[in-house]
Amino acid sequence: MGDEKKIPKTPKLDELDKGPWPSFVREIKRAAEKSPMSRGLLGVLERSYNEKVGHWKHGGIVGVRGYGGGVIGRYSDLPEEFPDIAHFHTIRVNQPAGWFYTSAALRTICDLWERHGSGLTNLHGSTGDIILLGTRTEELEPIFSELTQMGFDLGGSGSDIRTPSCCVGPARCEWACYDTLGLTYDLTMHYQDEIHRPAFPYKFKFKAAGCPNDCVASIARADLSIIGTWKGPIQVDAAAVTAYTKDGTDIQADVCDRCPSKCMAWDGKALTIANEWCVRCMHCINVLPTALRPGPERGATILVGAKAPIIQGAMLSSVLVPFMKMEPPYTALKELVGKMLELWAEEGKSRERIGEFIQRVGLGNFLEAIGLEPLPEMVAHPRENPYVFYEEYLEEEPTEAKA
Amino acid sequence: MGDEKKIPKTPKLDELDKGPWPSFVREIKRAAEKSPMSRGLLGVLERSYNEKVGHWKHGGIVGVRGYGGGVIGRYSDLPEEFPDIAHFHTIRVNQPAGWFYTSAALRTICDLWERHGSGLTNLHGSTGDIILLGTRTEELEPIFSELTQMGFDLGGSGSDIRTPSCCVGPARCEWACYDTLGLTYDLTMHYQDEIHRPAFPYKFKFKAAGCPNDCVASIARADLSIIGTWKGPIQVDAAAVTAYTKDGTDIQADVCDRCPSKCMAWDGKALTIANEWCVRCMHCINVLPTALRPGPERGATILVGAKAPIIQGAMLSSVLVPFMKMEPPYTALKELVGKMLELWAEEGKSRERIGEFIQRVGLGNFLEAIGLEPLPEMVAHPRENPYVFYEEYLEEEPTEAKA
Amino acid sequence: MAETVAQRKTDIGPPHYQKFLPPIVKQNYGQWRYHEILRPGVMVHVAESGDRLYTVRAGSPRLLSIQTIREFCDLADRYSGGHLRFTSRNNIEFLLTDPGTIDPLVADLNTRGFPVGGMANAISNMVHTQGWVHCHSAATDASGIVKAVMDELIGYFTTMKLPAKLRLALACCLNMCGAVHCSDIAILGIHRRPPKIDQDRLPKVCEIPSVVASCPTAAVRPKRIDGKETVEVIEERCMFCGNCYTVCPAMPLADALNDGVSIWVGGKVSNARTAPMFSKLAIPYLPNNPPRWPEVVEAVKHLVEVWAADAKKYERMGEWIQRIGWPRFFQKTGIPFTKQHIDDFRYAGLSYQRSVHIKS
Amino acid sequence: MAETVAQRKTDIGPPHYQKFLPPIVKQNYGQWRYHEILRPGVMVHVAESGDRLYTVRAGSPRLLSIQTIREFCDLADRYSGGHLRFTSRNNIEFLLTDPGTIDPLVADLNTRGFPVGGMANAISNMVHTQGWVHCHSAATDASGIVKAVMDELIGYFTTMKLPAKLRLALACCLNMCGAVHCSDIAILGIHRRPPKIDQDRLPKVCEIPSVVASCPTAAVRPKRIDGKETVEVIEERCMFCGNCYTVCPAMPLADALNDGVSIWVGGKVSNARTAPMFSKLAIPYLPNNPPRWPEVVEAVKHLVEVWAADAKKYERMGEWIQRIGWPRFFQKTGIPFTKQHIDDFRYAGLSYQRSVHIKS
Ligand code: SRM
Ligand code: SRM
Ligand code: SRM
Ligand code: SRM
Ligand code: SF4
Ligand code: SF4
Ligand code: SF4
Ligand code: SF4
Ligand code: SF4
Ligand code: SF4
Ligand code: SF4
Ligand code: SF4
Repeated sequence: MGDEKKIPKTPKLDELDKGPWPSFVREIKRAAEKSPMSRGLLGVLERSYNEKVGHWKHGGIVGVRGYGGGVIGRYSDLPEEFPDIAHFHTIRVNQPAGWFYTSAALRTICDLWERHGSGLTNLHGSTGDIILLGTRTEELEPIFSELTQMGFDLGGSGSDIRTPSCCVGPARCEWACYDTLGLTYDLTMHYQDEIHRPAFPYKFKFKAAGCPNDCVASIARADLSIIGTWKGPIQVDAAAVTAYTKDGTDIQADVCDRCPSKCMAWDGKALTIANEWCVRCMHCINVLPTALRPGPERGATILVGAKAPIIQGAMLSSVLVPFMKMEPPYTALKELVGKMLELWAEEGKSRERIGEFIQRVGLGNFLEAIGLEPLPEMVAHPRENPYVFYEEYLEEEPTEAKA
Repeated sequence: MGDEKKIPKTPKLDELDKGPWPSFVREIKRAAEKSPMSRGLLGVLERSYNEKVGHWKHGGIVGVRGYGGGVIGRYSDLPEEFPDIAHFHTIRVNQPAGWFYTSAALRTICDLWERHGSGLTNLHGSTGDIILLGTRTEELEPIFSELTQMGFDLGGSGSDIRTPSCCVGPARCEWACYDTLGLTYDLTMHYQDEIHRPAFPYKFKFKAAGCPNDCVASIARADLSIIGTWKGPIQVDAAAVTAYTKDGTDIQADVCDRCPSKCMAWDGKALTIANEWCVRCMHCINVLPTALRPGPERGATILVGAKAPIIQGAMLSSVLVPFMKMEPPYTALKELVGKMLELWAEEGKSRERIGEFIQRVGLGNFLEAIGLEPLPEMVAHPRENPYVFYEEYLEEEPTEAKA
Repeated sequence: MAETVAQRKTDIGPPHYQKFLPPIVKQNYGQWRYHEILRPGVMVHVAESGDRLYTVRAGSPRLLSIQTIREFCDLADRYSGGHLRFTSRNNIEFLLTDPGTIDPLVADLNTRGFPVGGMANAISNMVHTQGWVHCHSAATDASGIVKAVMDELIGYFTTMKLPAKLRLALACCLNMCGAVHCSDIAILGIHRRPPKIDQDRLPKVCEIPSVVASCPTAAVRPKRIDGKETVEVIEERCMFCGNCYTVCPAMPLADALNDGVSIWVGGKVSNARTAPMFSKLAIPYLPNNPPRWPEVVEAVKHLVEVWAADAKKYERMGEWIQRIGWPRFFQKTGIPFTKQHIDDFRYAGLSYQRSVHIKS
Repeated sequence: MAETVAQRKTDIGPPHYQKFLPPIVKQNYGQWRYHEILRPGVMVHVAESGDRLYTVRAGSPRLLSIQTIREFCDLADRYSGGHLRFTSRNNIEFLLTDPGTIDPLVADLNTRGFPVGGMANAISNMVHTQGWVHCHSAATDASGIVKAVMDELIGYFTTMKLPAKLRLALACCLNMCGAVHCSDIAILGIHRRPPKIDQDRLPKVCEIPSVVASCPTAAVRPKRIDGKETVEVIEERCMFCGNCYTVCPAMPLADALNDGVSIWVGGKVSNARTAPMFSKLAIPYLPNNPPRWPEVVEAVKHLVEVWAADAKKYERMGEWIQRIGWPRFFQKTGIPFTKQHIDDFRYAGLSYQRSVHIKS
C-alpha cells in the first residue's frame, strides 16, 4: 500500500507510541503524514534504536545572510539511505518573553513550518527558543524572510548572546519582585546585534527570575542570572496566618523549623519574623501564600557565571550585585553588563565562558577591571589559603612603591 | 661591669620583659646567666627587633651518626659579630606519650642541656617533641650518647615519620575511647627506623586523639589522624541530667538546640536521644559530663591527609576507616598504614605529602591500591562532575573487554 | 541584490510579549495577590482587583508536530480566548477566566492524551534535550527515555502526593543542555570509550592546538603519524567528556557497546530553604536498552519511591539526603557505592569526609 | 671506632610513659568517671574508684630556660609528688591528690609570674613557632607577638567568661608550623616581596628543576644568565609563599620593609557541634612593629571583644560568623573587605556566594 511505502516500519519506536504519557513518536508520525523529512526521521531513528548510536554528522556551518547564529546545521551520515533528511537543520526562533502566545501567532508559525520544514518543533528549547526542527539549507532564506514578516526573529547559537528567557513573573505570579518579561524583552532588543552576530569568546546567556524560587533555573544555567528579591520586612497578614492553622498547617514544623535562618517564631497565635536575619529564601512565603508576601522594596540580585560542566566542572552563578533596583531602562544593569562583556570579549580565551574567565583571572581582579567594589556579600567566605597577591612592594626608600 | 659585658643591652627586648604574661625574654636572660650562646641569642634577637628581619641562614645538614633526622641545623648569618651563636642547632627529643614527666627525668634533661647547649628549650614543639634549642655541631654526638643513656631518643625531622603525639586520653580523661598513650608509644617503637632514617617522599605525622574533641588537633595536622569514637547509644544518667537543670543549665537551648543532627529531645523532665542519628560530635557529653558518656563499644575513626598549606592549600584529614577497634598490638592499623606507606614511598613525588598524593592519584585509586573497599562514609558527597574514568571498554565482540 | 537587502528585515527581535497576553493578565499585570492550587494541574491566581485567573497545565512531549500545536490552538480558541503559554519545563498552560470551563478543558485534554498535572508537590515534565533525534553528540536518546520514564511516573504528575516537588531532567551527553546538573534526579547520557580518531580526516578538518587544549585531563597529545600532524589519545587519561569531539569532528565517541546513562540525584535550583545544590552521582552506568530502557526506568522509579516514602514534608531529594546522610542513601536505595562515586577531578579534595560526623 | 658503635644505643625510642604517670593515674587509668572545672585553671577528675585528681594549669612562654624548668620541678616536688605534665598547647599542669595543696600551689605559681587558667571557656596558651629566635624562614617573630598579645588578653586566660573556648595561634611563615589554619584567631607572618635571587650562589646550591617545580603559581622559570643555568621570578605571579626558598637557599624572601602579619579567623579543630573548619582571612596585612606589635595586639583584642559581646553560649568564633554571616562580621568588626579577601587560588570558585541567601 501507498501508506506503507511512505511511513517506514518502526517496531521499536512503536513501543513508545504506547503508554499514558504523550508520545513524541506519535508526533513524528503525525508530522510524517505530511512531511517526507519526518518520514525520514522515523526511519533513521528506528535505525538508531536498533544500533544504539545516533546518525548525525558533526556540525556544519549554515545560516542566514548577515546573521552568524540562529541555525544549527545538521547532516545525516546516511544521506544515501535517507535522502529526505540528508539535511536536517534546526532554526532557533526567539520566543516572546514568558512564552505567552495567541493561537493566531502559533498558527502562523505552524503554517510556515508546514511550507518549509519537517513540521516538527520543540516548544521550547532548553535556552527558551522556539525550535523548528529540521529543514534544508535552501529553505533557510525563505524561512527567515517569512519569519521576520510575521514579526519573529532568530535566536542565538554559537559564540553570541543567547536568547534571554524568564519566568512568568508579574504576568501571573504574585511574587515577582520586578518585571521579568519587561526586562527580558528590553535586553533582547538591546542586544540584537550581539544575539545575531557571534563576537564573543563563547556563548552568553541571560535568565530572569522574579524571585528566589528561580522558576527559570537561572542560577544553574545563565551566565547572567537576575533573581528578584526584596529589602525590608516580609509583609504579614496575621489573620490569614491564623486561617492556615485551621486548614491543618503546622506553622511551627512546616514554616518556622524549615526557615534556614531560624528567624521565625510561632507562639500558637502570632507569627513573628526577625526580618534582619531573613535570607529571603521564599520558603515561608511559598507555604503561606495568602498570608505572607515579599517586602515592599523590590529589586534583584545579579549573579554571574553559571554553566554546564565542560571544561572545569559545572558552575552556579555567584553574587555580583546583592541588590539592584530593576526599572526601565535598566541603565545600571546594562552598564554593568556592558563592562563585563567588553572585558571578557577582550581577554577571554576562545571557548571560555565568563564564569571560567572570572575564575581564571580571579574575582577580585575581575571586579577591579569592571569597577565594582569588592563586597563580603559576593563570597560564601573569605579565602582560606594564604596565597595573597600584592601588586606592589616597598623598595629601600620606605616612601616609594614599585609598580 | 662584668655583667654588662656579658649580657648585651637589649632595650627593645626589655619591653617584652614587662607585662603579666610570662616572658620568653626573661627566659633567654635567665639562660644567658650561664650560657654564652644564650647571650649571643639576646644580641642577635635585639638586632632582629631593630631591623625587622631574622638572622639565620637557611638549613644546613647536621645530625648524629646513623640517624637522618632529629636535628635541625642552624647557622647565623652574622657569625663574626655573634660568634657564640655561629652554630645554633636544635635537637628534637621524642617526648614521652602524653607529655607526663617526673621532676627527676626533667632535671636530667636540664642537666644535659646545661652541659651541652644553650640552656633554652621549647616544651614542646608543635609536633610534640622536646625541643633543645641551640647547640654546636661538635656537641651533637655527646648529647646523643648521654640522651640515650638517660633513656631518651631523638624525634623526627626531614622526610621521615615524625614523632607521634597524643592527647592525655585515658590517663586523665573520662572520654578517651581508646588508649591514646598506649597506641602512641606502640607506634613510636614500631616505627623507630622510619622515624630516625628519612626514606619517604616527605614527612609523615601521626596524632592520636581519644575522642572527637580532638585535643591534639590531629585532624588539622597529622597525615594519619586517629580519633576515638564509639558505637551504640550514648550512656545517660537520667538523675544527673536532672541535677544539671537545677544548676541552671538550659537543656533545650544549650544541649538539644546545639546538637548538629537535632536528635535530642527534652520535655522538661527526660532527655531522649535518637542515637541512630547521632554523629558523635561530643557536644552534649561536653556540656553534661557527669550525666552523659560515650557508648560502651569503643574504637576510633582513622583519617588521612592533613597538612599545612604548602603547596596546594591546607588540608584536613578525611575518613579512611569509619570505625576500627583499637587494641594492642594494633595489627589492623599497622597493616593499613604499612600498605599506605609502601605505596606512597614508591609512587609519591618528592615533597608530596600523602594527602596530596591521594588527591593526585584519586582517592578511589588509592583505596584500590591499598585494598580498602570504597565506602560512602569516606565522602561528604559523591562526585558532582561527570568525569568518570573506566579502565576498560567493550570492543566489537561484546563479551571481550580491553585491558 | 541591494534591493533584497533593503526589503529584508533583520534584528527586529521577538514579538512584544504584550501582544500575546490575555486581557486579564494585562489588566492585572504585577497586581496578583495570591494563588491557590485547586487540584492537580489547576490553580487560580487572584488579583488585587479581585480578578481570578485559572491556569490548567498539561504535560507535553515537547517534541511537537504542527498538527498537535494546532490542536492546542483549537483548545485555546475554545476555552481561553485563544490564549496559551508554555512553561519553563515545556508544559502547556491554558489561561481561563471562567471557572466553568475548567472541567470541560481538562476532560478534553485527557481525551486527547494530554495529562493535566505537574503542579505543587508533583513530578513535572522532564527537562530534556535532542538525543538521537537531532544531535551528533548524543550518548543516548532523549525523548525515548523521557517517554518511558514518564509513562511509569505519570501517577506522580497527575497527583500531588509527594513530600515536595521532584524535578527530573535528562541530557544526552556531558554538554548537559538543560539544568541537569541541578536536578532532583538527572539522567545523563555517557560515553565510555575514548574517541576513535579518524586519522585521515583529522589533519584536514581540525586545528591541532585547539584539540589538544580542549581536553580537561590532557589526554590528547599532538603526534606526527605518517608525516602528518595529528593527535593521539592517552586512553587511561580519557574520561569521555567529548570536548575534543566538540572541537574536532574527526574524534567521535559514540559507541553502541559502551554508551549508556548515569543517574544523578539531589540537585536543586530554588533558594527555598536550602541554597541551590548540584546533583551527585548515584548510579555510574546503566545500559542503553531501547526502546524502553527498563533498567533506567526501574532505577528512577525506585529512587522516587524510596525518597517519597522516607522524606519529610518539604524535603526535596537533596535535602532528604542531607538529613539522612549519603551512607544511608546508599543503604536505603540498595545502590552499591563504588570507586566511580568518589570524585577525582578538580575539587575532589573538598568532597572527602573531613570530620568524624559520620551518619551511618 | 667499632667499640663506640657497639656501646652506642640507637632506636630506643622515648621512655615508656608509664614510668612518668603519677600513682593515682596509673591506678585509675581509663577509669575516669567525670570531671568538673572548679575554677579558672583548676579541675578535678573523679574516677570510678572515687579517687579525685586535681589539675592546676599554668601558662608558660613555651620557650623555657632550664632554670625555669627546674623551678617547675621544685613545685612538682613540693605539691604533686614530683609529677607534672605539659598540654598540647604548651601549658604546664600539676597533678594533685590533696585538694589542700591547690591554693598554696596557685599562690606559688602566681608569685613566680605564672598565671593559672586557660581552662573551659577561656583563651588558652597560644600555639606558636620559632620566629626570629630560630628559623630562617620567618616573616615575623613568634614569641614576641605572643607575649604582647597575651599580656593584653591575660584577663581571658585567668577567667572563664567567654562564650566558648577561643584558640589563638601564630605561625611565622606560610609553612604554618602548628594548627594555625584551623584556629579561632590566627596570626600569620607573611612576606610580600618576591624572592631576591642570589644569582652567584643559586647555580651552585640549588637544583633548578626542583626550584621551578616548587612554585605553586609557576612564577619561577629556568633562565640562562651570563652563561649560567639559573632561574628568574615572574614577579606578578608571585604570592610570596616561600616554597622556592624552602628548596633553594639562594632565594630569600625576608624583607624588612614588606614583611608583616595577616590575621585569620573562624577556624576550629574539634568536632563538637560543627565539623572542623579552616580559618579565613580577616586582615590581610599589619606591619611588623616590634617590640610590641601594637597594631596586631589591637586587632586581635578587638576581634575577641566583638565576638565575646555578640556570640551566643557555645558559639566558637567560626560558628558565630556562620550564624551572623560574613557581611556582618565585617560590619561589626569594622574591618574593610578588600580584593585580597576574595580567594583566587585552587578552590576559589567554591568560595563565591552561589545562592541568594545573603545575610547583610
Ligand atoms: C537545542 C538545545 C537542547 C534542547 O533540546 O533543548 C541544545 C542543543 C545543543 N547544544 Fe546546548 N542546547 C540547548 C541548551 C543548552 C543549555 C541550557 C540553557 O541554555 O538553559 C545548556 C546548559 C547551560 C550552559 O549554557 O552551560 C547547554 C550547554 C551546551 C554545551 C556546554 C557549554 C558549556 O560551557 O559547558 C554545549 C557544548 C558547546 O557549546 O560546544 C552545547 C552544545 C549544543 C549543540 C549545539 C551541540 C554541539 O556540540 O555543537 C546542540 C545542538 C543539538 C542539535 O542538534 O539540535 N550545549 N545547552 C538547547 C538550545 C535550545 C534553545 O535555543 O532554546
Ligand atoms: C620546631 C617546629 C615549630 C615550633 O616552634 O614548634 C617546626 C619548625 C620548622 N618547620 Fe614545621 N615545625 C614544627 C611543626 C610543624 C607543624 C605542626 C605539627 O607537626 O603538628 C606543621 C603543620 C602540619 C604539617 O605537617 O603540615 C609544620 C609544617 C611545616 C612545613 C609545611 C609542610 C607542608 O607540607 O605544608 C614546613 C616546610 C617544609 O617541610 O619544608 C616546615 C618546616 C619547618 C622548618 C624545618 C623550616 C624549614 O623550612 O626547613 C622549621 C625549623 C625551624 C627551626 O629553625 O627550628 N614545617 N611544622 C615544629 C616541630 C617541633 C617538634 O618536632 O615538635
Ligand atoms: C510555570 C512556572 C514558571 C514559568 O515561567 O514557566 C512556575 C510557576 C510556579 N512556581 Fe515554580 N514554576 C516553574 C518552574 C520552576 C522551576 C524551574 C524548573 O523546574 O526547572 C523551579 C526550580 C526547581 C528546583 O529548585 O530545582 C521552581 C521552583 C518553585 C518553587 C520552589 C520549590 C522548592 O521548594 O524548592 C516554588 C514554591 C512552591 O512550589 O512552594 C514555586 C512556585 C511556583 C508558583 C506557585 C508561583 C506562583 O505563585 O505562581 C507557580 C506554580 C507552581 C507549580 O507549578 O507548582 N516554584 N519552579 C514553571 C513551571 C514548570 C513546570 O511546567 O512544571
Ligand atoms: C589538656 C588538653 C589535652 C592534652 O593532652 O594536653 C585538653 C584537655 C581537655 N579538653 Fe581539650 N584539651 C586540650 C586541647 C584541646 C584542643 C587542641 C588545641 O587547642 O590545639 C582542642 C581543639 C580546639 C579546637 O577545636 O580548635 C580541644 C577541644 C576540646 C573541646 C571542644 C571544644 C569546643 O566546643 O569546640 C572540649 C569540650 C569542652 O571543653 O566542653 C575539650 C575538653 C577537654 C577536657 C574537659 C577533657 C576532660 O574531660 O578532661 C579537658 C580539660 C578542658 C579544658 O582545658 O578546658 N577539649 N582541647 C589540652 C589542653 C590545651 C591547653 O593547654 O589549653
Ligand atoms: S521565580 Fe518567583 S516570580 Fe517567577 S514564577 Fe517563580 S515564583 Fe513567580
Ligand atoms: S523567607 Fe526564608 S529565611 Fe526569610 S523568614 Fe521566610 S523562611 Fe525564613
Ligand atoms: S581528645 Fe577527647 S579523650 Fe582526648 S583529652 Fe580531649 S576530650 Fe579527652
Ligand atoms: S554527640 Fe553530638 S550529635 Fe550526638 S547526640 Fe550529642 S550533640 Fe547530638
Ligand atoms: S546534551 Fe549533548 S547530545 Fe544532547 S543535545 Fe546537548 S549537546 Fe547534543
Ligand atoms: S573525550 Fe574528553 S577526556 Fe577524552 S580525550 Fe576527548 S577531551 Fe580528553
Ligand atoms: S612557621 Fe615558618 S618561620 Fe615559623 S618555624 Fe615554621 S617554618 Fe619556620
Ligand atoms: S615565593 Fe612562592 S610564589 Fe613566589 S616565586 Fe617562590 S614559590 Fe613561587
